[in-house]
Order: sequence, then C-alpha cells, then structure tokens
Amino acid sequence: MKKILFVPIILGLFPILGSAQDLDTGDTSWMLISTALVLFMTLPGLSLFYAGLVGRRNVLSVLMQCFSIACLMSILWVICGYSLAFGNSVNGYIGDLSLVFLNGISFDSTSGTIPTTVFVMFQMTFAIITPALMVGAFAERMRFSSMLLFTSLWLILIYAPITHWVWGGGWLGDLGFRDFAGGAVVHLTAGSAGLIAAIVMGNRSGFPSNTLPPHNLTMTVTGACMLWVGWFGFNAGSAVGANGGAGMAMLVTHISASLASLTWMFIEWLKYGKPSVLGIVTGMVAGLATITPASGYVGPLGAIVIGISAGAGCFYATQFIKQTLKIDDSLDVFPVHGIGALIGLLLTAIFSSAQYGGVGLDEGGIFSQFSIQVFGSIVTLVWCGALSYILLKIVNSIIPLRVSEDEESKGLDVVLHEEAGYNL
Amino acid sequence: MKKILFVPIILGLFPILGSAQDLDTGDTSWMLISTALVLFMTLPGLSLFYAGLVGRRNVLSVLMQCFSIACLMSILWVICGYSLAFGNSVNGYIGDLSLVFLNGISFDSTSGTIPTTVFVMFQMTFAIITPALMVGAFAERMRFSSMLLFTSLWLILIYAPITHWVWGGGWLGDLGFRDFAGGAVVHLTAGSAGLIAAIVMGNRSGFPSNTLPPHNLTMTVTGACMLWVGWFGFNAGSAVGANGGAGMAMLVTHISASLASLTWMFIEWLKYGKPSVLGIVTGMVAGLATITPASGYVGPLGAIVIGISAGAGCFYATQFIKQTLKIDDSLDVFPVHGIGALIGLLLTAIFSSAQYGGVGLDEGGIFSQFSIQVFGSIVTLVWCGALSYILLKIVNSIIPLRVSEDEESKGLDVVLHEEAGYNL
Amino acid sequence: MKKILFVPIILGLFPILGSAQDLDTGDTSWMLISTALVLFMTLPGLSLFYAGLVGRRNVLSVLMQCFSIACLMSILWVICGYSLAFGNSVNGYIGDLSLVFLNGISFDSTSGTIPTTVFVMFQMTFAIITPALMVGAFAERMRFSSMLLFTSLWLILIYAPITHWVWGGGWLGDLGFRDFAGGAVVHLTAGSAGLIAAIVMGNRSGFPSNTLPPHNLTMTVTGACMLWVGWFGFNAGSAVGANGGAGMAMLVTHISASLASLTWMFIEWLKYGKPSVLGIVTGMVAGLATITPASGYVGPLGAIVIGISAGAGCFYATQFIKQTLKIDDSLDVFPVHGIGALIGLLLTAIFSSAQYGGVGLDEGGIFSQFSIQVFGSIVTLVWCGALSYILLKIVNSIIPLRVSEDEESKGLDVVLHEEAGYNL
Amino acid sequence: MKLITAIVKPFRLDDIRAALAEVGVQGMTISEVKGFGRQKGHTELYRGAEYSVDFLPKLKIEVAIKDEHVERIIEVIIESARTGKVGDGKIFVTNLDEVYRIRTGEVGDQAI
Amino acid sequence: MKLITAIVKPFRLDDIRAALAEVGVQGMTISEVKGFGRQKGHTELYRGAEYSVDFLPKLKIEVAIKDEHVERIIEVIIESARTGKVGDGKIFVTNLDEVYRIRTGEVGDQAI
Amino acid sequence: MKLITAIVKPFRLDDIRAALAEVGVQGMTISEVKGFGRQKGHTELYRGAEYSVDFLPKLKIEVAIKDEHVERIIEVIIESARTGKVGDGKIFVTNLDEVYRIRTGEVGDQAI
Ligand SMILES: Nc1ncnc2c1ncn2[C@@H]1O[C@H](COP(=O)(O)OP(=O)(O)O)[C@@H](O)[C@H]1O
Ligand SMILES: Nc1ncnc2c1ncn2[C@@H]1O[C@H](COP(=O)(O)OP(=O)(O)O)[C@@H](O)[C@H]1O
Ligand SMILES: Nc1ncnc2c1ncn2[C@@H]1O[C@H](COP(=O)(O)OP(=O)(O)O)[C@@H](O)[C@H]1O
Repeated sequence: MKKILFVPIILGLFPILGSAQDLDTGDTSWMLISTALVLFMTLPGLSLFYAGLVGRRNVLSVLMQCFSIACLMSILWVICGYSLAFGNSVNGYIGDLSLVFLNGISFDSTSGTIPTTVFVMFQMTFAIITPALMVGAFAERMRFSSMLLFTSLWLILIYAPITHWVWGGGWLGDLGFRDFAGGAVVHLTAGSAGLIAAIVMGNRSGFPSNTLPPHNLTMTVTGACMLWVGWFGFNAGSAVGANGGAGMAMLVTHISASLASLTWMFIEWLKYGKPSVLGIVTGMVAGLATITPASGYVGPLGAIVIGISAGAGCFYATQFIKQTLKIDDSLDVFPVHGIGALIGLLLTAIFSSAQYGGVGLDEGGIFSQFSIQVFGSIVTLVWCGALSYILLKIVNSIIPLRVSEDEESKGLDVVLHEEAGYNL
Repeated sequence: MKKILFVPIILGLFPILGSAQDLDTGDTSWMLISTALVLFMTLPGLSLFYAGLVGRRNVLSVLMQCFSIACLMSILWVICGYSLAFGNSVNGYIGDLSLVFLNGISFDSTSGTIPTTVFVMFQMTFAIITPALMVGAFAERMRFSSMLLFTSLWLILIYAPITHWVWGGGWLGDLGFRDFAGGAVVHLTAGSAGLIAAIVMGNRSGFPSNTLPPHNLTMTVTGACMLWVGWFGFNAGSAVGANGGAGMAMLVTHISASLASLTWMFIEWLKYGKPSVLGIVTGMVAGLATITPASGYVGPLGAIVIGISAGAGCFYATQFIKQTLKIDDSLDVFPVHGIGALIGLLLTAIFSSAQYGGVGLDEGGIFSQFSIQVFGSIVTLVWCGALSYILLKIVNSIIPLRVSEDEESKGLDVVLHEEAGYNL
Repeated sequence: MKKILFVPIILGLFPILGSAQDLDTGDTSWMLISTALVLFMTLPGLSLFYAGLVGRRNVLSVLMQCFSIACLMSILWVICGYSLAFGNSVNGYIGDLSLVFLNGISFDSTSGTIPTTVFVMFQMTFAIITPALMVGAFAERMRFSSMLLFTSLWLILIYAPITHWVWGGGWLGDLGFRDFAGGAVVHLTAGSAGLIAAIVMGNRSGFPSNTLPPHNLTMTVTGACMLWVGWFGFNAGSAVGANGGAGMAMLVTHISASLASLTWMFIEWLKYGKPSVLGIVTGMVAGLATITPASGYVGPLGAIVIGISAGAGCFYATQFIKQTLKIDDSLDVFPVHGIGALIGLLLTAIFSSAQYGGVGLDEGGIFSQFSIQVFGSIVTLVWCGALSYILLKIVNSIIPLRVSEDEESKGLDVVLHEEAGYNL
Repeated sequence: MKLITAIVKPFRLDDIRAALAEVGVQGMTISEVKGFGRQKGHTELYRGAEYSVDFLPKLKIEVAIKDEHVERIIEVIIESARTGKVGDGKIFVTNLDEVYRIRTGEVGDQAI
Repeated sequence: MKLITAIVKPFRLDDIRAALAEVGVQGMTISEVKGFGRQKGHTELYRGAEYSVDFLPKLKIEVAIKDEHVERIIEVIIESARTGKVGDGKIFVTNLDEVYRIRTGEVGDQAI
Repeated sequence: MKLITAIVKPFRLDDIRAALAEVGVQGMTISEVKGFGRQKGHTELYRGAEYSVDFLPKLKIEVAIKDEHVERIIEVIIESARTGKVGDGKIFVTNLDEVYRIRTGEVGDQAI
C-alpha cells in the first residue's frame, strides 16, 4: 500500500526508466480522466469562481488571465518545465535538461503503470493551476502583459524547482517531507506569492470600503462546484493509479470539503447572524486546499479534524488579512490557500499516524515528521516569497505591474481587451 | 452477466467481506469517475437547473440549499447513514451500527472488485442528490434552518432505511424488487416527499397566475446538460464496474433521455403551437428519471418505450398537478421525478424480459415481477409520504418551515443570506 | 503500437465479430468516460460557446437547436445511422442495414476490448456534435422546423456515408486516408456544410456593420473551456483504449490547443493592439479542430507546428470570409473548423512520419500520404458541399429555411419558442 | 397636458396598471430605478467585506394625460400603490408643452 | 430651453442618432424603458404556466435643446423613428428652467 | 418645487449622495442611462467585427426640492460631480406642478 502511495516520488526519480513496469489500462484510464479533471478545475472552474467575484467591468480580464496562463504554462512545461521538475536530479536541487521539449518521450514510454505522456500531462495541469490561483490576489488591477511575464518566470524559477524538491526526486522528498497532492508545491506557493503580489502592487482603489461587490455570485458558486468535482482528479489522481489509495484520497478529500464548508457557514452564522453562499463555498475551497497535502496519508478521522481546522483557520485568517492587516489580496488567495496548506501540511504529520487511521509514519513518529513538515513549509515559504518579491520588482521595472488609476476605474475589460463581458 | 448486474445488492450484503475478490483497476477507475459524475449532477448540475427557474431574488437561496445539503448529507453519511444503509442487516429492515464513522474501512478494504472507500463515496453521492432533488418542491419559500433540519432527519429516517431494503441486503431486494439505479430509492422518495412538502407549506404567494417567471433559462439549460452527462455515472456507474452491463446502461439511459425530450417537445408543439427549450430539457430529466430503475435490466427496445412513456406521462402529470390540483410543487419535482420513477419501475417488469431484449426475469415472469414492482413502489410511497408528513409537522413546530410573507416578497437571498445574486 | 492506433478502422470492419477479443475493464472505463466527455462537448460546451456569441434575444434558440439536434441525432443513430456507418460494408460505400435498431447488439457483445454498446455510444456522440457545429453558421435566422429536417437528412445522407468511408471499413480508409478523430468526418463536413448554409440563407440583416454584439462572453468562455476538456475524450478517446496512443493523443491535443490560442492572441495583439478573450478561445477551438485528424499519428513536434499553423491559418481565414468575401457565417464555423481540418489533414501526412516523432508512414512516405490526404479532403468537400446545397434547396421548398425579417428583428426566442432567456 | 411620474414599489405594478386601465389610461412607460429615502436599505456581506446597499429597487411609471384627468389619476395611483409602509414613493406632476404620436404625427390630446 | 423626450422602438436608435447628429445635436441621453400601449405584448409559457408580457422594450431618448430648434428636431425624430406600425412611440416636450454643464459650470444655452 | 435632474459619471455617486445628504436632501431617485456627447466612446472588436460603442454609461439623479433650495443644491452637485474632464455631465432644472407622498397622501413641500 505504502509503496503505491509514494509512486509520485518514485516516478520522479526514474521517470523514463519506468518502462520496466507493465502498463495497466485501469490505472491509465484513471490518470487520463484525472488529467481532464484537473484541467477542468482551472478551465472553467477556477476561472468562473474568480470571475464572479470581481466587478462587472473586470470579468473578462480575469477569465483572460486564467485562460492565457493555462496556454502559456502548458507550452513552458513542454519546453523546459517538465524537465526541470522531473529530469534527472542534479544533486536533488533541480532536474537536468535531458527532457527538454519532452525529448525521448514516445508512444510507448511508461512511468510506473501509465504512459509517460499521461504523467507529463497530469503534472502539466498542476503547473497550470498553480499560477492561475495567484490571479485572485492581483485581480482588477494588474496589467495583462506584466502578468504574462511574471507568471512565466515564476513557473521556471519557483514552481519547477519546488516541484523537483518535493516530487521530482529532490532533497525535500528525500528528507521525508509529505505533500501528497500539492499543499506546499501548489497552494502554499500560490498563496504566498499572491500575498506578496498584493502587497507589492498595493490595494485596489476604493479598498477596503468601496471596492466593487461580487458581480455574479451564481458564477462563483458554479466555479466552486466544478473545483470540488475536479479536485477528485487532483487528490485521488495523485495516487497515480486506480487503487485503494485513490479511493481513500477521494473519501478524505470529500469529508474535508464538506466539513470545512459547514464550519465556515456556522461561524458566519454565529458571528454575523446569517449564513452566506459565498461563505460556504469559500469554506469548501479551504477544506480542499487543506486536505491536499494530507490526502494520500490520512484516514477519515484525519479528514474530520482537517476539515474543521480548515474552515475555522481560514475564516479567521481571511478576516485578519483583510480587516486587521488591510492587505488587499483581492479574492483572499493567501488566507484560503496559503493558510489552508500550512494547516494541512502540519496536520499531515499527526494524522498520517496509523493509530489515527493513516498510512503510518516512518520511524521517528509524529514529532520527527512534524519537524520535517515545519521545515519543508518554511523552505517553501522563504524561497517562494523572496523570489516572488524579486521577480515582481524586476518585472515592474520592465513593464509597470499595475494599470493606471484611470484605466482601473474604466475596467480592465475594455481598456486591455476591448471587449465587454455582457451586452444584456 | 446477470451476476454482474446484481452486484450492488450483493455488495450490500457483504460490504466488508468483499476483500475475497481482487481489486480491478478498470472497475475502480470507472467507479471513481462515476462518483465524480454523480457529485457533478448535484454540484453544479441540479443546482443550476433549479436556480435558473426561480426568481432573481431567490437564486442564491436555491444554490445555497443544494450546496449545504451536499455538505451536510455527506457528513451524516459518514457518521451513520452508510452504516444504516449498508451495515449488517437487522432482519432485513435496517443496517446495524457496525460501520458508524466508517469504522474498519481502510485503504485496502474492497467491495467486490473496487475499494470499499469508493463504494462508500459512490453511494454518498446518491444520498446527496436525493434530498437536493426536493429543493425544487419548496423553493422560494422555505426557511433555510428548517430545511437543514428536515433534510437531515429525512436522510436518516427515510432515505437510509429504504436504501437498505432495496440495495443494502434488505427485504425488498430479497423479494426480487428491481430498482437498478434508484427509481424508488432516489426519485420516488424525493418526488413524493417534495409533493408532501409543497402541500404542507402551501403555495407561493402569487401562485398560480403571478409567480416570478424563470429568471435565467440559460442557467437551467446548462444545468440540464450537466445532469445528462452526470447521469451516465448514476446509471452506468450502478453496474459497479466497467463492463457490458455498464455499457448497456449508458446506451438505454441515453436513448430514453433523447426520446423523452423529443416527446415532450412535440406534445408541446402540438398543444401550444411552439416547442420550448424548457420543455425539451424537462422531458430529458423525465426520461432520465424514468429509465433509472430499469437501466441495468432493459435493452434498446425497452428504452424506446420507456423514453416515450416518460415524455408523455410526465408532461401530463405536470399539467395535472399544477393546473388541476393547483398544488405549487414549485419546480415540478413530483410529476417529473415521482411519476417518472413509477412509470420506470413498472415498465422494468416488462422490459427486463429477455424476449424484449432485457436481462431476463426470474421464474414467475412478467406478471410476478410486475406485482413485486407495484408492491415495492407502494411501500416506498407510503413509508416516505407518511414519515415525510410527520417530519415536516415536527420541524414546523420547532422552526416555522416557511418565511414570512414579507420576507418572501423581499426574496430569500437578501433576507436569509444577506447577498445578491447579481450586481450587473 | 501502430495496431492499437488503427483500432477504430478495424472495429469498423468487424464491429460485431469483436467478441473474439476479451473485454478490458480499463479500456472500457476510458471509453465510457470518453463518451461522457464528448457528449459534454455539445451539451453544454458547444451550446454555451455559441449561445454567448449571439444576441440576447436569440440565446435560447441556439441552445434549443443544439439540444434538439443532440436528441434527434441520437435516435436516428439508433434507428439506422450506426448501421449505415458501421454495418457490413457494401462495396466500401455504405454500411448495410444489418444493425438497424442496433439489432443483435446485446449486453455481452464486444468490439475490440470494449462492449459494443460503448462503441455505439461513443460514435453517437460524434454524430451529435457534427451537425451541432453547423448551428454556428446559420444562427440567429434559421427556422427551427427546417433546421430539424435539414440536419436529419444531413446525418443520413452525408455524415453516415463519409463516416463509413473513413472509419467504417469503407474505401477511403482502405486507401490509407488518415483521419484519427474526425478532421474530415466531423470538422470538414460541418464547416463546409455550414458555409453553404450561410450562403444559401443569406446574411443576417445588419451584417456586416450592424449585427448584435456577443451578448455574454463569459458564457462563451465557459463553453470554450468545456470544449477543451471534452476534446480529450474526442481525441484520446479515439484510441479506443487506455493506452500509450491515448496518452500521446491527449498530449498533442493539448499542445496544439495551447499554441493555437497563443498564436491567435499574439496576432490580434500585433494587428489590433489588444489581445481579446474571444480571440484566445477561438484560437483554442482552431487548435483543437486542426489537431483532430492528426492526434493519433503525430508527436509533440507535429503538435507544435500544427498548433501554430492552426492559430495563424484560421485567424486569417476568418478575416477573409467575413471581411473580403462578406459571407455571414455567423459564428465562423467554416474558417475555424473547415480550414482547421484541412490544415490538420494535410499536416498529418508530414508529421505522421517517424522522423518527426510520429507513428510512422506506410511505404510511399510523406508524398504518397500527402496525396491521399489531399484526395480524401477533396472527396469529402465535394460530396458534403454539393449534397448539402441540394438538401438545403429541397428543405427550403418544403419549409422556408429562414424566418421573416420581422421575426428576425423580434428575436427567435420569443417568436419560435415563446420564452425569454433572461428575466433579470 | 401633464406628465405624471410615480416612483413606486415594484411589486405594486400589476395593481397600478389594472387600476389605471380601469379609468381609461391606455398607455404608460415604466423603468427600473433605485431610490434613496426614509426607507432603510440593507447590508450585503462578502467574506467580511461590508457593502451597504442604500438604494432600493423602485419602479418609475410615467403617464401622459389630459389636464382634466390629473386629479382622478393621482387618486387612483395613490390608492393602488399604497401599502402604508415607509417607502411607498412619490408622485411628481409636470407640465407638458406638447405631445406627439410618432406613427401618425398627431399632436396634443389626440396623441396621448 | 426644452427637453425633448422620445419613447421609440429600440432598433431605430442608430437612425435617430444619425439624423439628430446631422441637424447639429451634439448630446443626448438614452435609457431602456418598457412601454404599455396599443401595441400588443406576447405570452411566455413555462411548463404550462402562462406569463403575459404586456410591457414591450422601448428606448427613451432625452435631448435638451434651444427653444428655436424644437420644431426641426421633433420633425427629425418623427421621420427617423417612424416605421408606420403601431407602437412607434411618443414625443413629449417639457420646458427646462435651466441647464448647467457640470465640467465648466456654464449655464443656459451654452451648457447644452 | 423643482425637479433637478443630473446626468453624471457613475463613480461619482457616493460623493454626490454624501454631499447632498449634508445639505439636507433626504431622498433621491437614480437610474442607469447611457450618454452621447463630446466624450468619446470606445470600440469593441469581436473576431474582426467592429462595434463602436458611442454611448457611455452615466447615472441620472433626480431630486425633487423646494424652490428656495435650487441654487444651493445645484452648487453642491456641480462641486461633488465634477472631475474637470469631458463627460462630467449636465444638470437640468424643471418645474414641478405638484408632488405627492403616496404613503400619507401629503402634498407639496411636505411631500418632498
Ligand atoms: N426628494 C426626492 N426626490 C426624488 N425622489 C425621491 C425624493 N424623496 C423620495 N424619493 C423617492 O421616493 C422613494 C420613497 O421615499 P421614502 O422616503 O423611502 O419613503 P416615503 O415615500 O414613504 O416617504 C425613494 O426611494 C426615492 O426613490
Ligand atoms: N399616455 C402615455 N404616457 C406615457 N407613455 C405612453 C403613453 N401612451 C403610450 N406611451 C408609450 O408609447 C409606446 C407606444 O404606444 P402605443 O400605444 O403602443 O403605440 P403608438 O405610439 O403607435 O400609439 C408605449 O409602449 C409607451 O411606452
Ligand atoms: N443636449 C443634451 N441633452 C441630453 N443629454 C445630454 C446633452 N448633452 C450631453 N448630455 C449628456 O451629458 C453627458 C456628458 O456630455 P458630454 O458632451 O460628453 O460632456 P460635458 O458634459 O463635459 O460637456 C452625455 O453623455 C449625455 O448623457
């Protein structure tokens, strides 16, 4: 069982040597569809989730950012991203360039029990959604061209190396760092980089009291539902096979999402007197982000604790960032994804333990695993935070990150894309 | 072949003894994705289907009801719903509490050829959509808190036992009652409980001549399409494997949906002079609900008859409930799901027959099977109808089921959730 | 490997003899879900993509056309379409009537490694989307009843035979014509018939300067994203199994879509000063349509060239048809699907070559294959174009193809369907 | 001729239209507006960000009528629009110099 | 100064604007309204529930002009808005006491 | 009594409302309109088809006030609505023959 759960890492180490194992059509089928599900999370899931939350005059700009990121990251992944993340490890720090342009990957290459092409695609969908998550942080004010430049550099310099460290046969994975489906790799990086971007770019004009209210919550709920469904591919797909690990990952993912939703809803209900649909779906995203690193390691009990912690932790984090720190992380990327991932990474140490229904821990037990999780999270935060800051400054000196105040007030749709979302 | 088709029932009897059989990755892959498809039916499928049909000021309340039901039913399923439905049978009436909190289900438990976790999840998505279907009946007037209470009790006292009787190794299944994917368990229960709720709560103010027209039919059509796609997971997934039974279930499901759509459309065209898009998609839902109990038992011929009967039968039932009985089942849950399920349950007896291309009948033939189908339907109707009535009365005495007239006219979105669907 | 890739053709030849091979649950699982994905492309994918692009007063008419086509084509496919396309070949020109009403196909029939029912369903979803694609060409002016009649005849007389020629064991396939997932069969036929329909029916009143602008681009982007996700089922599903061929098809499909999107976006950016979201998603559709015939034959290098060619070729074709020829192909079906398919069919000859990373060519090499591809494309164009023209003229003499000018100005939703899309 | 402009609660429309029809009014023009007044709005709360919605949905009804009908019609509108709760709205009366019917070119009282 | 308010069929807008521009009108304000009159509405039918839609979409065009232009502009609007079919709409003329241009504070004829 | 109708840039609303409240205005009615004037619109481009959008979103604010407040309120609106850039909008003043409050039936100055 455990062997299966660690497949991603093993694949990382020997991605092109996998041909030794036979292809399994059932596993392949599940990974093909998981890939489709994770793409579905970004297009249209996340895009709609975000687009509904901005003002009417910026709705297309958000859709455009998510969509163009999907296209651009895909190409970068083919060119060199995959190789940097999953090529032969150079001392555990980065993949070499042996797989540039997917060199040598053919119809019959396999990785574990699936075609290598499918593994490349599955991982690509992660490389798409991670920068797309950041869109929420700088929505309604970032210039389109600087965004393309920033996210491209970000993928190469931040996402690819961290992926290598954790899943690609790199040093963090070797250390025993547990991040099943991307708590650190995906959510913590996106969340922290988003926060930095929000700080560097400054608040939207009108923040906090006078920004545009969400222009279409039905769109946001639709996107949220798609995220939920797609997340099964994200987490259960990270088992890289149709097996008991995938089944349990799906179950704990679902439990966490449900409980985090309800937790957020009830806190809101108690605190403000009314439960809101935006609240419940935000709780859901928090629950999903939080269970992500743990999803292959924990059982139902872990999922219950993680779900409740996600709902409560991310709720208060959102309030804190917005109301106390007054940072305009437009759509709350850091408090939901960043804080969620942190909670999940730490709780993974505890609920991986067999005594709580998890897959079991290496010797050293909970405490040792907890230390590794803390260490891995800090490394991710520091590398991602610092480099993101530098990148933003560099990009800003080439093309201003932010549109002018006048452009912001006209709305990015017409100003940057010469289109209107609705002609109703 | 037949053996495969009855797997759900067998699973019900020995859910945790299944480990004897080997896990099949192909079957597991199909059940993982079927689970995702059935969740997709509720979130966002059904939610959008319903939300588009209500007035603009209630759109979020409908989305909120569906979403919160999904979360709450999931947790209840984990806590005790699954155990009551699929635990060891207590004299065929109810599952015992051995599986409470999914006790004993681990990474390597299997049920038939799939992980038990996946079977739990698949069944959970049914437990989600069934109460969500009822939302259509009391839309635009039910109080959110009473709805949460009512649906929770309903799941435990009505859904779980009936599921046990039919699929969980209970007495109705033992009797030979055929309900492949939930005609009685899902659609008849939801439909009849919806009707009772509509009657107990009374009509919306303005009904029949002056309620709000559907505020966004594009949303309704979108949801309908998602229901169709998701229903493949519902019906073909109920084969609990990727086999010929699943293939035929998908085919007959599709035929029935197509024909019922066209039947409804042409009746409308003849009767009112114009075919409407709301008509054709309602026909589709009718066709899907009607084929559901039959989907693993009948062949193409059965599907053709069932599809046409669904379109015509549910069309006239809708007219009858609304125009003759003047019951305000807001979104026609009973005439579409309840009547559809009844038609399907009865026709299953006929078209299961090998001579009509079905899987074949036990000795006793069509007549004997028909009697069982009638009996099972009545039992379901009586248990569900009577208990739903009592539950509604009890809940109403704790928290009024209905919002005040003033709140109803302001719209539930602002009154109950302090949000607006659109700020266009 | 190559054998696997040609499975569709082999299946075509012996669709009911397949029982010799054992059913594979992994392949079956993938084909079940691929079928769902291709249906998802039409409902709601394509429907939303198109519906967002028309004026508000015609939005339901577009949804209705797509939906009713889906239902009607499904039934025609069951009645005789499947038999004409995949029945025993009559001299390579057409299938015989042995499979009318799916005669003889039962629970345990297999085609290759999957149940025959699943193959029937998978192919049915292609027979659905092909006529649905044409809706874009005559949107906002065609009469609903004439559309039903035209598309029904079109399926029988144009789609079924061409499918037989290419995939059903017919003469074009025998000749070595390569059309993996439907460049000629689907996109070239729909594109060219659409163009003919647009010419025969004449331009919308107001064209070119004064037609309605797209009423809801968020809907169009949503639909586009669904098309992308669903297209994995279309192309990778055409491998008829969960294998290396499917994996590579998914990869090249994705690369082409990404690059075509970016290409279109950058051309627009250079030419008009601003990149638009409608541009990027149109590029995506072009990239997907163009890679379709090639998707099982080429490797990443081919995909890169095909993607760029698709973006540039279809962009300029769109401008040419609209601005130079002034033909009102309302939603640009021909320049995107027709031209895309042509580009793809021709480039297939080159990039199938093993030296460019493809599956390899038969002896005769690139030049010989290229000639076959040109020949096959011309045959398809001529048959489809000429017959479509005749059919349109015949239908027009029975029921006028076009609504009156007055009806056009009132909008088809109210005039033909007595409904309004939005009551916001 | 006078133009009567009434700002009313949206859900009163059906009654008002019926009442006006009864006294012979054959035409009117309505539009959706938002009103600020003594009636309180509500707050919307999105993830802790408060938006106070001060403007409430109202309907503006415009009716052009002959001078002699002014009183009767004001009365009818007040009766049919009133709920007695704050926010029932206002009626404004302005003078019309001239009215034309576009279709026929008719002017004055005949054009109404 | 006068305020000309025209209720017209929406699809006439382009022609009307062009015609007004030709006679020197440099500004106008439009809004979407719904009209009730001699022109019949339609019925919408949703699963057997009938909704009669009596109010038809119209466009309201408001133009402030100098007194001396009134006749010419009325003429132009009537010509460009007319289709000859019922429902072509109305024109109302009201007196304007004063007009201000916000940007400059200009008053009266210069402000138009 | 007078009716002040101001056509302004939408994003000035909050300031204008606040300014009006300060000088004691307790009610107003707003609606979304589109304006054509000296301020240029923009072009939208959809797959090579150009749509020129000449009408820009504006907000119409209507306030009924007592005669003696006219000057003060015009001043306040001009101040709070002005950005100094083209397109700031207009203010129209018309005479009101009568005002009624529907809830109470009050007439004239008390009804405002
Ligand atoms: N001075 C005013 N000018 C223009 N419209 C007004 C004015 N006062 C009130 N209104 C309109 O009338 C509506 C109702 O006014 P409100 O003060 O809430 O209640 P009431 O009509 O019962 O006094 C407001 O929402 C607004 O649209
Ligand atoms: N008395 C009226 N007051 C205000 N608006 C009116 C009045 N009569 C008609 N209208 C407006 O003019 C439009 C056209 O009127 P209608 O009677 O249908 O046709 P016609 O203008 O050809 O007489 C109506 O839809 C309505 O908006
Ligand atoms: N003659 C007019 N009649 C009615 N509305 C007008 C007129 N002129 C301008 N407007 C309105 O005022 C707005 C601003 O006018 P514009 O000419 O763009 O700038 P400015 O107010 O700075 O002169 C226009 O968008 C339009 O809504």
